Order: sequence, then C-alpha cells, then structure tokens
Amino acid sequence: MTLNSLPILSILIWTPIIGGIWALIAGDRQEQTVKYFSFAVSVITFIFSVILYCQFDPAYVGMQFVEETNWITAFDIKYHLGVDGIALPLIMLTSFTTILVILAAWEVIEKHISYYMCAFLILTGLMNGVFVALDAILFYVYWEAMLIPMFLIIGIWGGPNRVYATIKFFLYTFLGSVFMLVAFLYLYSVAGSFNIEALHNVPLTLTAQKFIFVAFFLAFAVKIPMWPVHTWLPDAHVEAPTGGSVILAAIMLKMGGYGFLRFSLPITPDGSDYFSGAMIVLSLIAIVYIGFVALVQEDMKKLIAYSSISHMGFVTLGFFIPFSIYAASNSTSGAIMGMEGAMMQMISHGFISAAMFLCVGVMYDRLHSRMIKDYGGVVNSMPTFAAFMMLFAMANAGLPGTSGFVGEFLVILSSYEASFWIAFTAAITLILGAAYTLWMYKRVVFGDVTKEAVAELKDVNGREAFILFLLAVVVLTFGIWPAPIFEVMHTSVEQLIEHVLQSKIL
Amino acid sequence: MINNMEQIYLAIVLAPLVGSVLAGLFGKLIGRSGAHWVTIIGVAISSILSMIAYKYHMFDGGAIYNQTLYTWLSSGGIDFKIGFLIDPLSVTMMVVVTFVSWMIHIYTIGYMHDDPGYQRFFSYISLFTFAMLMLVMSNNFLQLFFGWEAVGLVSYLLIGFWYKKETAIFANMKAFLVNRVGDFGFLLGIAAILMTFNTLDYADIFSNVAQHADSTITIWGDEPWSLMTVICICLFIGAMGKSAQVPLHVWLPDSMEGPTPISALIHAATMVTAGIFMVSRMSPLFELSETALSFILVIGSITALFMGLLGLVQNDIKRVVAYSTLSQLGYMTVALGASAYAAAMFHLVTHAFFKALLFLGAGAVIIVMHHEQDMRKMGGLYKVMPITWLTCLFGTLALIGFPGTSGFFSKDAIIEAVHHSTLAGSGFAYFSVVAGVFITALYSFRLFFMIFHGKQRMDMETWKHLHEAPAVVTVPLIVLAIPSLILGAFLIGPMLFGDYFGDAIYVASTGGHDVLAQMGEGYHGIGGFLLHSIQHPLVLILMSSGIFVAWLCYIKFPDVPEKIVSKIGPIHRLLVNKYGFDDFNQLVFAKGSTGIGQLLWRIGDINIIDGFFVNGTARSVRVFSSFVRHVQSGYLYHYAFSIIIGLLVLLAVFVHGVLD
Amino acid sequence: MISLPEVLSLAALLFCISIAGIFLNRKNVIILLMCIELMLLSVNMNFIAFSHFLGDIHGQIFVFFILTVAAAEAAIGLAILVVMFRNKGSINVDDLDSMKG
Amino acid sequence: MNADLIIALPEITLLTLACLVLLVDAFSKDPLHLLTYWTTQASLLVVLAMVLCYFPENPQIAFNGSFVSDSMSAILKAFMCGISFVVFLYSHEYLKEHKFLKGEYFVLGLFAVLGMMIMASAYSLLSVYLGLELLSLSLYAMVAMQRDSSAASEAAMKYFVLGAIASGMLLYGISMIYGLTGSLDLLTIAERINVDSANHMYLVYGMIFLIIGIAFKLGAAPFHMWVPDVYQGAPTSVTLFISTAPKLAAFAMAMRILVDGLMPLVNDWQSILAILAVLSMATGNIVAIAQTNIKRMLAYSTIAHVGFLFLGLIAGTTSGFSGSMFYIISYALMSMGAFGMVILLGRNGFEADMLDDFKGLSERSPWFAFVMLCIMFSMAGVPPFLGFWSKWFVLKELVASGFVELAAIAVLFSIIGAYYYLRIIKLMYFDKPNSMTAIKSSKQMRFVLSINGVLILALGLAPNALMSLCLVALAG
Amino acid sequence: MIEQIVFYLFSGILLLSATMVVVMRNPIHSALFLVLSFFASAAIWLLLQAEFLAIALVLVYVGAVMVLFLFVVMMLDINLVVIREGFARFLPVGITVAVLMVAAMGLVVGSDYFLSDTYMAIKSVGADYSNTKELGLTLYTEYLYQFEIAGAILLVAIIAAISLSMSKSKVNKSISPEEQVFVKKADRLRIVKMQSETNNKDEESET
Repeated sequence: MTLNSLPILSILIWTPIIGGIWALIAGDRQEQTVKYFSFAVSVITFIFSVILYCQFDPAYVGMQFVEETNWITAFDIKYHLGVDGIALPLIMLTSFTTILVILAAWEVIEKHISYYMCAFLILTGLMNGVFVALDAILFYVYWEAMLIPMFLIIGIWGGPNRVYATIKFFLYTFLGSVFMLVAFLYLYSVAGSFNIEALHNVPLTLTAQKFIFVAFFLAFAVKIPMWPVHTWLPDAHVEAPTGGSVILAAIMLKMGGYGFLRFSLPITPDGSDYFSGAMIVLSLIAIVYIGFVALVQEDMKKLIAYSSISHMGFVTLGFFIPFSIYAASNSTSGAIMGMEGAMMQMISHGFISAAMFLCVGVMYDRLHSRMIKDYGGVVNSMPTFAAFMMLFAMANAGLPGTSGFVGEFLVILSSYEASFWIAFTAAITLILGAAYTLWMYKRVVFGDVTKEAVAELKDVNGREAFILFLLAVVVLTFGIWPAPIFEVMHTSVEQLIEHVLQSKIL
Repeated sequence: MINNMEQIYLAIVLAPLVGSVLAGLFGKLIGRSGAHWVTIIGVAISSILSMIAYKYHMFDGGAIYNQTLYTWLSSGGIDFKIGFLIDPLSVTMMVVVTFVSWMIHIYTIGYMHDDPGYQRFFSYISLFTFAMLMLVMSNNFLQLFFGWEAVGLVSYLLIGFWYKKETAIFANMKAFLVNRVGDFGFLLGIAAILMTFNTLDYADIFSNVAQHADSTITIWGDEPWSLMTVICICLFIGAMGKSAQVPLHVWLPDSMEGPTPISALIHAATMVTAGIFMVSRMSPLFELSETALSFILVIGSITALFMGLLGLVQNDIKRVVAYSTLSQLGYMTVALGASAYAAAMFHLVTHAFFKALLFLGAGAVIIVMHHEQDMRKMGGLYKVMPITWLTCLFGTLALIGFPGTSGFFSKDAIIEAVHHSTLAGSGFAYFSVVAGVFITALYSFRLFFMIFHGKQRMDMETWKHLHEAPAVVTVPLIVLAIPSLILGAFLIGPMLFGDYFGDAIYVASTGGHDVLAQMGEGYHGIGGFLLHSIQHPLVLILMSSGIFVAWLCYIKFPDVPEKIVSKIGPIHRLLVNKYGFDDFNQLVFAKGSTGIGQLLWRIGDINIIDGFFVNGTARSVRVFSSFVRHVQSGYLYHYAFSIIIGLLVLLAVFVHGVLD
Repeated sequence: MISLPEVLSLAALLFCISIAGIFLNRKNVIILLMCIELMLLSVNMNFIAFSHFLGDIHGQIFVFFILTVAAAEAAIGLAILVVMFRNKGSINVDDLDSMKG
Repeated sequence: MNADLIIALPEITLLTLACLVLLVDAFSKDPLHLLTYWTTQASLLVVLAMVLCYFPENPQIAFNGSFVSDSMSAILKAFMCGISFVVFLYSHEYLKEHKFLKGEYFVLGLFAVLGMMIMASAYSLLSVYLGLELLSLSLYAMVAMQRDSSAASEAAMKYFVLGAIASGMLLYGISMIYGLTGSLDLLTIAERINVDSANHMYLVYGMIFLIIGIAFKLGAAPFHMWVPDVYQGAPTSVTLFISTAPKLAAFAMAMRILVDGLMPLVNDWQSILAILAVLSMATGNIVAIAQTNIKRMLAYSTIAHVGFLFLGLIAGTTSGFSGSMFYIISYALMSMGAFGMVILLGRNGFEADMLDDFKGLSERSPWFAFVMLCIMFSMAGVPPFLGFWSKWFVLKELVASGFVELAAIAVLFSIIGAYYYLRIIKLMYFDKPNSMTAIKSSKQMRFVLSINGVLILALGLAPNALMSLCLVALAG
Repeated sequence: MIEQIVFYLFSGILLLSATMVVVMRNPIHSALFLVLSFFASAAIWLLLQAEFLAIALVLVYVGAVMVLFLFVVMMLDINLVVIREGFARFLPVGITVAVLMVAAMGLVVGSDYFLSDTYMAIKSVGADYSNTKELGLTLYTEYLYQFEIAGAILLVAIIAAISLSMSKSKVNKSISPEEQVFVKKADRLRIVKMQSETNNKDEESET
C-alpha cells in the first residue's frame, strides 16, 4: 500500500478520535501511559498532516485526496472529504497546535487527565473534519459536534466563572450555526444536493442569496468572531484552561474564517457583494473598537482575547474587500492579495495567539492569577520566559519579521486599493496593537519586582521552553519566509476569487 | 566581481546578526568577554567589508548592485522580494553605520562594564547593526519597512534596557508607540505606492515615476489630490516618526533613559537618520511634489529652531545633547525640503560622527561621575579629564559649525541651500536655520562650560575620586574626533557638488529645485567656501555671539541665567514644559485612548452588547419563563380554560375568519 | 318536524354548558365528572341527530360505543376520585394544586 | 373473516396474552410478581415477533375497513412493543424499590399497548376512539396506582378530567365529520371531502375539534397543561411509559386522522398545526428553563419536541411525515433514556427527580453521566447524536415545502431549549456531588440503559437505516 | 308540530337541568339533575328514532352509572365548602368565554347548510322495523372488532377500579419475631442535635 492510496484525510480525522476514546477507556489510573499515548497520537496526526502537505499538488485546481463514501443514502448525504489550498494550512495548524496543547497539559492538569486528553484529541479530529468535509451536512456535524468537547473542557477545567462562560460560548455559537443549517436545507431544496462543490455552482436569486448570506453570517461571524457578536470570546478565553484557550484562539476562530471562504463567498457571491460594505465596516469596527477595548483590560487573557477579535477583523476585512477592490481597479490582483493576506493572518494568528495564551498559562500555573496587577517585573525572575514573551508580543503587534506582520501588511496594502480610508482605519491597528500588547508587557514583565510572589517565580522548565521554542521557530520562519504557505494557497484562492467575482444570480 | 560582491554584502549584513544571536542565545555559555568578542568581531567584519564595498563603488567605479536574494512571498501576481541595492547612497550609510557601531561596541566594554545585562546589551546593539544595514541596503519597500521596524524594536529594547527603571520602560514604550504613529503613515505610503506602481521595487518605481506625476486621487469628497503628494506626505510621516520631527519628536528626549552608547549609536548617529536617508532615497518621488517638499521644509525648520531652544533649559547632560540632535535632524530635514538631499546626507554623515562623539563624551563624563547626569552638579572637569575635554571641545565646535570643522561645511551648505530655495516656506526655513546657529552655539557651549569649566559643583568626596575615563572609552572618542574635524573638508566637494551620489539621488532640474547646482556655480573649493562664509559673516557672527553669551552667562556671571529666567518666567516655563507636547500627548492620546477604551468596554461591551443584548436576552427569557410558568397554576379549571381559549381562537381564526 | 340545526344547536348548547361547568366549577371534582357525562351526552345527541337525518345507522352504533366507554370512564374516574379522597381528604378542585409552575 | 383475523393476529394475540397475564397474576402469590412480570415481557416479545413476521408488504385492510395493517403501523407497533419491553423492565425495578409492585400494573400496561396498537392500525374514527380510550383508561389507572401518593392521585385526576374533555372534543369533532361525510371510515371520508364544496367551513369546524384531541394527546400547547403535572406527579415508571410508547400511538392517531382521513384539508390543518407548533416550542422551551424538577422539565421539553414533531406534518409531504415519524421514534428513545436515568438514581422510595440530584454525577458514575450527556445533547439537537437528525429531518422537509420562516423560528427556539439541557450537563460535570452514594441497581437495568445511550450515539452516527425505514414506512 | 313542541319542551328541561347540574352546590342535587337531563335526552332521542339508545341511556346511565355517582358522593364524606374567593372575579370572564363559545359553535351548527337535501334522508320505516335488531345486526357483524375492543375497555375499567379502590387492609397488627430479634438501638432511638434557639437567632441577625 503506497502512501498515495491511504485515505489520509480519514486518518487525520479518526486517528485522534480513536486515540481519544482509548485515552478515555484507559482512564485516570494509567495517567502516565495516557499522557505519552496522547502525545504519540498527536505527533502521528501531525506527521500525517505533513505527509499531506508534501503530497499536495499546489497547481491542481479543485479538491485533492478526495474520499467519497455513502453515509446517509436516504438523502444522498456522503462522507465526502477533500482538501484544497485553503484547508490545507488550517489542517496543518490544527494538528500542530494539538501537540502543543497536549504538552502544555502535561503537569498542569491534575483532575481527570485522561478525560482531558480525550476531549482534546476528539476535538482535533472533529476540527480536522470541519476543514476537510465536502458535504454540507457532514461539515455541519463536525462543526457542531466540536462544541461538545470544548463545552466540557471549559466547564470542567475552567476558571471560577466557567459555567457562565461555557454556556454562553455554547449557546452563542449554537445560535449562529442553526441558521446555517436552515440555509443548507434551503440550498438542498434548490440544488438537490449537499455537495459543497455543487452548491458553489447553483444559481440563486439575489433575495435568496441575501438571506442565505445572513444565515451564514450568523454562524461564521459568531465563530470568528466579528463585532458585535464577539462577547462570548473574552469570557470563554478567560475561563478556559490554557489548552482550551489555545485551541479556541488558534483554531476555532479560524473556522469562522474558513466558513466565509468555503460557504458565504462562493455560494452567495452576489449576496456577499451586496453585504461586503457592511462587512468591511464591521471588520473595521472590530479592528479599532476592540483595539481600544483591549487597551484597558486588566486580565491578560481577556486582553489577548480581545486582541484576537481585533486581528480577526483583518481576516474578515481581507475576505470582503475583494469586491471593492475589483470595483475600483477592475483587476483581481489586489483582491487575491487581500484574501491571501487574510488567510495568512488566520494561520499566523493561530501560532501567535497560541503562544500568547501559553505564555499567560505559564504564569498562571505559577501564580494562579491572570490579573496584570498581580505581576510586574517578571523578567527579573523569569528571563528566558520574558524573552519568549517579548517575541510573541512583538509578533502580536505585527512586527515585520514575525508571521504576524505578513497578513496585516497584505490586507492593508490591498485595502488601500479599495479606499484610502479603509486602509487608514485598518492601519490604526499598527498603533493600537502595539499599544495594548506592549503596555501589558510593560506592566507584567518589565519593572522592578514589588511582589514577593513574583520574585519567587521559577523560570520556564524544559517542557515549557520546548513548546515556546517550537512556536518561536514557526513564528519567525513564517515571518521571514512566508512563501511556502502562499504557494499552496494560490491556486485555490485565485479560483475562489474568480468564482466569487462572477454573478450567479438566477 | 559581482558574485563576490554579493557574498560580501551578505557577510556585511549577517556578521552582526550572527554575533547578536550568539551573544543573545548563548550569552551565559560564552560569558561576558565571549559576548563582546563575538559581537565586536562581527561588526568589525561588517565595517571593514563595508569600507571595501565603499572603495569598490566609490573609487573602483563598481556598478550599482541591485539583486534579489529571495522571494519573500508572491501574491496576486506581485512578488515581494528581499534584495540589496548598493549604490553610493547606501554604501555611504553602510560605512557610517558600521563604523560608528563598531566604535560604540568597543566603547561599551568600558561603559557597561559592571552591568548584569552585559551580553544582552551586546546582542542588542549587534542586532541593531543588522537591522540598520537591512534598512539601508534594501532595494524595496518591504525590506525597508522590515529594517525600519526592526531598528524600532531594538531601540525599544535598548531604551528599556534597564527594565527595572520605571522611567526607562515608560520611555521605551513611548518611543515604540510614537514611532508606530509614523509607521502608520509610512505603511499607507507604501500601500499607495503599491497601488500606483504594482511593485515595491525601487528601481521599477523610479523608472515609472514620471507616468504618475500628474495622477490624482480623491480622498475626501470630490477634491482631487495629487497622488505623489499623498504618497510623499505619507512616507514623510514615517520619516517624522523615525527622525523625530515635530510633533512626533517626543520620544527622543525620553529615549535618553537608555544607556549612553545607545543614545550615541541609535538616537544620534544612525537610526534617527533613517528618515533622512529614506527621503533621500525616495528623491525621485519627492521631487514630483512641491507641496510635500514645502511640508518637509516647514516641519524641519520648526524642529530645527524650537527643539534647539529647548536645549537651553535642560540640565540633564544627555537631554541637552538629545535636543541638539533633534535640532540637527531638523536641519537635515530642512535640507531635504529644499531638495538639497546631498546636503542632508552630508550633514547626516558629519553629524553621525560628531554627535556620537558628543554622546560618548557625555557618557564618559557620566561614567566618571558615577552615573550622575545633572550638569548643575558638575564643573571644572577639564582638569581631570583632558582627553574627554579636548574631544568634546572638537565635537562641540563641529556641532556649532565652527569654520573648518565638518559641521561647518555641512551646516553652512544647508543654510546656503535653503537660502537658494524658492519653495513655499523657504523664507521661514532660512530664518529658522540661521537663528538656529546662535541657539546651537549657545546651548552647546552652555553644556561645555557647565561640565568642564567654572566652579566644581559636585561634593568634594566625588571630586577626589574623579579620573580620566579608561582607554576603551577614550580611544573611540579620539577615533571619532578625527572625522568630526576633518571629514567635512574632504567630503564637501564630491558630495555636494560632485557626482558622488550618481543616480542615487535625483533632483529635478526645473523649477529651481536644484539649489545645490546653483550653489555649485559659485563653489571654488574649500577655501572658497570658507571665504564665502567670512564675506557673508551673519552666520559666523551669530555663532560667535552664541559662544560669547554662553561664556558670559556660565563663566563670567553665573548668576545671570537665573535673573533672566525670573524675567521671562512664562517663556521659561513653556520651554521647561517642552511646549506642552508631553502633557498634551499624555492627556489627549494616552488618557484619551484609555478613556475611549474604558467607555467602549464598560458601556459598549459590558453594558450594551453583553448586558443588554446577550445577558439581557437570556435574562428576559428567564424572567419571562418564571412569569409564564405561573400560567401553569395547578388549577384544573385554568387548564380547562386554556383548552377552551385554544379552541375558541382556532375557531375564530379558521372557521369564522376573524383575522382575514 | 324537528330540523337538524335545531338538534345540533341543542347539542352545542349542552356542550357549552358542560364545558362552562368544568371551568367555572371550583367546588368538587365529582361535578366535573358529571360535566364530562354531560359533554358526552351532547356528542351523543349530535351523532343521533346526524344518524337520523342521514338515515345512517352507523351514528347510532357509535353512540352505543360511547355509552360503553363512558360507563367505563365513569368507573375509573370515580375510582381515582376515591383514591384522591383518601390521600387528600378532600375532593375540592382548589386543593388539586400541589403541582404547578 | 379468517383473513381478517390473521391480519389482526398481533392484536388478538396480545389481548389473549393480556388476559392470560391477568389470570397468572390473580393466582400468583409471589410478592415480586416475577411470573407476571416475565409473562408480560414474554407476551411483548411474542407480539413483537409476530409484528415482524407478518410485516405487510402492502397495506392490508380488515374488519370492513376499520383496521389496516401497513408498514407504518407495523413499524410503530414493533417500536411500541420494544419500548414497552424496556419500560416494563425499568418499571419492575422501580416498583420494587418504591414498594408498590402490583400485577395489575403489568396487565394494564399490556392493555395500554393493545390500545396503542389499535390506534396504529385504526382505519375508522371509531377504532381510533376506542383505541385511544383503551390506552387512556389504562394510563389513568396506572398514574393513580401509587395509591399512597397524593401527587400521583392528583396527577391522575387532572389527567383524567382533562383527558375526558379532550376525548369529548375529539368525539364532537368525529360527530361533525361523520355528519358531513356520512361515514366513519377514514378512506371514505377522504374520498367524500371536496375542498371546493360548500361544506368546507363545516369540515374545518369539525377538524379543529379533532385536532384538539390529537394535540391534547401529544401534549401540544395550549392543550399541554396536563403534561407537566402528570409527568411530575405520576410514579417515574409511569411517566416513562406515558412519555414514550403512547407518543408513538398519538403520532399514529395524528397520521391516521389528518393524513389518511383529512388529507384534502391539508392546507387548513397545516396552518393550524403551525400555530400549535410555534406555541408548543415557545411554551415548552421557555417554561422548561424555570424548572427545578427534572420530570417537570422533561415534560416541558416534551411539549417543545411535539412542536418540532408537528413541523414534519406541516410539511405536508410523505417524506415530511416520515420525518415526523423519525422524530417521534427518536424522541421516544431519548425520553426512555432520560427517565431511565431518573429511575436509576432513585432508590429506597426516594425519587431522584430534582435537578440537584444530578449534581456531580460524573464523579459518582462517569459512565452514566456520559449516557445522560448523550441523551441531553441529543435532545438539544446537537450532532452527532440522534436528536440532531430528527430535528434535521423535519426541518429539511419543512424547508423543502417552502416553510423557511417556520424553520427559522423553530431553530431559534431550539437554542433556548439547548440551555436547560446544558444545565443538566453542567450539574453532572461541573458541580460537586451532594453525596458520593454509589448507584445501585440491577445489572439488566444498567445494561439496557447503557445500550440506550449507546444507541442514541450510534444512531446519530449512522442514522441511515432508521431514516430509510421511516421513509419506506410512509411510502408503501 | 307536536313533535316540535315535545322537542322544545324536553330541550328546555335538558338545558335547564344541565345548568342546574353545574350550578348546584350540593353534588347530590347535581347528580339528581343529571338524571333529569338524561331522561330529557332520552325523550329527544326517541323523537329521533333512536329507540334502543334511548332505552339504554335510561337503563345504563340512570340505572347504573348515576347510581354509582350517588353512591360515591354519599360514601365520601364531603363537607360542602363555600365557594372560594376569586370565583366572582373569574365569573364574568368565564361567562363571556362561554357565551363566545356558544356563538362560535351556534353560528356553525345553526347554519342552513344542515337543512340541505343531504340531511333529508330520514328513513321512513314500517311498523315492523326494529331499531334494536338493526343495531344488533350491524354491531355483531360490521363492528365485531370494535365490539371486542369495547370488551377490553370494560375489562380495563374493572381491573382499574378494583385495583385502585380495593384496599387490602395494610394495617396488619401481627409482629415479625425475626425482625424483633435483630433490632438495634439505632433503629429505635434517634438522637437529634438541635442548636439552641438563642444561637439561631444570633446567627440570623448576623446574616
């Protein structure tokens, strides 16, 4: 059996899920075994995603590694998987992040470690499923099922206000996605199929497109999240255990973005065009408004959560700016740049926010506080950690040479083609992003030690340093040489733009 | 040769980076001396190779090198590349940067001798050298921006080097943020360029620039704006941040919280001149917009005059030098505005040396004074520190533009160039730069006299222990003093009036832009230049009177300043308050944005979105629920009643058609 | 001659009385049971009327079954009543309120 | 005539066996009534086997058109038997624990099953009525069977009175339909209804009464008032019974009357059901939030589910009806599990029917907490559990019939609904237990309940078979 | 004509007695009025040629069911409580709804549609026609199935009634010696710890 004939996408989905179930069965009694086993599973998954990357043909138009099996014959719902240049980086991100999360939990989680591992592994499988599903219903199943482990993760291992946070998280995201389901069902009644690629090509009236767009919008805007449906995120992030925050920020938010690319834009191009102005405005509000809000946060995790929302503003901006660019310049070049920039922003934010949350996690594990005022002068007792955090803070502020810069840069550049003022407003993040990140850094890390607890902090141990080091390498590599990510995206994004800019009004 | 050169350029860039990484990551391993050795060797390699490159380009007639190293990424049909453009402009900068940096590395050994962050410091300054080289050697805007931000980062790190000091970590954040404001404009300028030219490569942009000379863009309403003006002003806003022009200058005085070598290297000699360099580099663009040039002229002259004034009231030795730097940067900017790019570059080069010298001199004083920076507690130091005294004197003379020194040539050239300029605002600019000469002389010698002459105002205990600074400190002083004195005489001819920069700097031949060419008509060698200044003695008179007034006030009648202060109370307060820029920023921007943040968060997020909509919905559902549940009263007749009501409603609607 | 609407109206009136009896009565449950009997009586009236005017015997058959079931229902209803009385010591309708909300 | 008997063989067998059980019980002195119990269970299995053996390829009509055996009825009957089997298994456990184990319970249960089967096969309004009464009378008695419980007798009385009103309404409707069509036979009625004729209004008038009868039985708002009180007051095993198999019968009744009999009036009953559906979903989901008693909460959840069930009927297409059938079967499975959990947690006469009794269940018994988790997520309609597919199915058909707005309203309410299901999960997983008492119950109960939970997950992962079955049931 | 007079007479009695059933305070009076309404109905049924059912109504209902009612009413020692407050408040609404319902139903069933030819198919029967016979014939042939179900219903009613109301006297006074042997102190004596009342009050005031 050669590698080519392996159902590699299924492996990516089911390896972690089955691994997770095994971890659950093994139970808390075999704690060490479970840890090593889970780590092994996550590494194997990552290896498979690397194989996927290697075998991926960037020039090929359309879906690759397609698997198609009947699932629910009664309604022609298929277990239909495939991957293109848009999904591939996200899959890589998912499986990479899982390794970090499992490592991060190593000594920190004391309660029911096997459940914890199980929840995360299953979550990984489901998230991979979201990115590779080519059947709308299959997608929806993965999309919703994912909420369950996350709900439990926040609820069981979260902070003091976890119940409020997790229920809010669940209901909020549930609220969005049910309307997406209705939209799918409507599309089925028009197209007679749940095949996503078929849905891309089904002609729809403008009115229908508008409604479908709104339904999709609810789902994806909540997930990504856009202003003003973002308030679940700070709560969820703050209360979640470190691993939960990492997965939430690094991957779950990306699903909203992925949804826009996979559903909103290609299925309702005219609807998207119609609403693109509003989307741009919302994105800009997210960038500026949330930037200001992040500035005054007193809780580190909340600050990072808000900064995530602000960064996601760039993603949605990049996704919906193409219409204006095309209208202004009549060329797709800027449009492609904007969209690819937004994609890059998603990937990079995955790494950076993961890193930031891990940094907070490192401190939290020691002092059990996330409040900025409880720290100050951490650099004195944790110099190595401070250095890592400096790098990630700078990446968060979008410093060139880190991956955080690439996406913002491209989106701002391309949005200029649409309008000076869009670029102007978006670029404010340069100042705000730096302001809230560095101000936090200043208050937490710099300064003299005034608190006894801070003085007694121990610097990062080998495991933590390894996690942060991995992330640092990735953040720098993609800052200095982001081309590999872009190479796999080009074909898919170009095709998408081409598709999106054509009207498909019935 | 070209291939070899490519390796040389790479080595120039990477040597400091390697040094920095080694010192930074393996600092503990290689120890303190290991750290300074690897970095000094790295930057020495870089410096020597730069000189080789300089020789190759300037003397051996080497062709301009413009090559791509690798493609950073390509998107939407546009390739973003990393590559080098080596021409007279960049190679000059490379030499200046690496040389000054090298000197400062050496000086640091002495200055930072007892600091626990020794390795870290070396790592940072090497990293700075790398970033600055990336900036100047770039052949495109992407890399320029990378270098631009990277030097900003290192500056941030170094200002906050003593991270326990609250003022230092405030200053570094302030520096970064103010710079970011500039970068904000810079990025918009880059975006405009990309939109206009579809590329970020200098060469491609410059070759197409003529096509867009008359393009317009509408930004506000229907008013068409000249595209080039928009681009140039945006780019210049970037330069204002980095080169500390009013009103984005506020970070530079505060940056003196960093160790003195840093003040010398970054905040005087190299980084702050990046803006000057960038505008010179972009001369083909700026030449197309007189509006932008006038803007630059005005901003520069404001900086030159008013920041100099602030130097008069400062008592912190480094702050005086910092304001002097601001003022000198203003001079350079004025030159840029007058299209005398070469003059700006020339002043940049000479300033790099004499200002580094002054800072290091000040640093030497600070070391021996045990990190005392208040001039009011010094005086009479010339007795114990002759070398420092002498080199500082040279530096001061160069700074005030004493005839014959480097500073004389470069500053006089700027004054002359502005005099020739016909752009809007040039009259004001001329007044500013000429008045600036008096002020420069006054504050420079105030500094000099207060430190080295007059009464010894420190306590005797300190006095007893005073001694000359160690060799690692004095050697760089001496090495820097030489070019401070003589470099100008050598460079003025080729740089201003010769073909030194070749095609690297473009000045429009029409519209009276080419002020240097006009000056060149009357230029007859150094002697002629000197003679010219004596024939038109206004500048010299102002300078001498500046020195004289300083002598009167600080040597002869030391109680005069206080009397003056009491006479001009409000003006003095204004100067002490630095025209209120800091207070204004603190009040409006810092307080304002946290205020907005609090407002948006507490009112917008917590109260309206979360409180009213999200939790409000949840709450109203719950309240509604606990209300509705009382309908289920438990009484049979109510239940029966509800059945009947249901029946009645259905009958009414569907049989009797009440609703139709 | 009696006309069909007359009988149907009579049945409807009877139906309304019985229903009104159920939700107006707050005295004791046993009257509720009687109202139910009345309700069934009105339905029977309907059936018999239709059966008569349609000339169709099936309506009467239905009534036959309703009578049967009503008897059974009455038996069970009274049995429950007895159980309830034993538990609560009352058959007051207002006392049937331990579960609500 | 013989052919007729064979067609109705399962019912006849059940009647015979029920009488046999009655006799067995009358002569058995066993305080645990084991013989009664086992003969009951055996009877159900025998009938189940018969239903499956005589699975009708085509609809077969018997007894002068008053009885039909088609695939829908056969499938429903099979589920009724199967579900009742489990219900009795739990009941036996429960009655033993709560010390009112009686043989009559099982006899009445069997008669109730017979009533349900009659309803499923009823092809004339008279059969519908008689089946309904047989079922209802048995249930009234079963609710009151815990004779020393004040709540149970109160519940029984409320159930009885309101049930009688509802059957009065139903009868009144039947009499009107009979008067207007001259027939009690559903097929004949369908033939004789002419929408355009003058009697349309009168038909709708009669139909409204019929629908109230159906809505009452299913527990749709505003005819739902009995549901919470009865669910709470009745012994849990009876609640379990009421909330499962009889719902299938009520669904069958709705299908028979509305689809087989009144299909020509589809446009009218669609709108009526739409109102009831929205009201039910609103009432059920909203009021459930305020509950502290899990039985009562599940009662409101039932009301909400009925709203959803109606959506499939509103679609007005064969596949829409299949959707409703799928919905009601899944609902029965979930409800069975949920009440099974309540029974499992109760012990020694103590009813674990408060929400707080679920606190920290994951610490006490991780496995059953997981089972409950599956059930709750399933009820909330979260994939990959069965409950998602049932919602999905009806919504799909609803949207396909063009009722997109209704679908949107429905999903909106399902979000509100998700809240109180999540609350149970919250109690089980995020809260500390009140006591660490181990859960004690028989092996078979644990086994069956586990199977129940796993089934909800398994059918969620592979719902195809059940879906096809429901599609076939109504297509044939 | 005479038929109509008879019909209206008995209708009047029926409605009146039905109303009395509802409004009487004493359930025994109610029950007796119910009997009266059954009689009146039976009379009307006779007019509608449903002779057997009319007889059955009197026999089964008046003879059996109503007796059962009376029996239960008298067996349960019900004290006749006064109508509680709230009834008066509720009454106007209740009556309005009742009137509305009468209108809603009356408008439909009183319509002329029910005078159409379809409803003129009254069988003219000879003197030898026996309603009972025809009913019986139909019942035992066509309605065999339903008849059997009705049997089952009655069986259920019997079982239910017996099992609900038959009380096996639980109060068994005999003792179980083995239980007595194994009795422990804890089974008999329960020590309850109670806080003194003053403390409680203090706590309350604190909180």
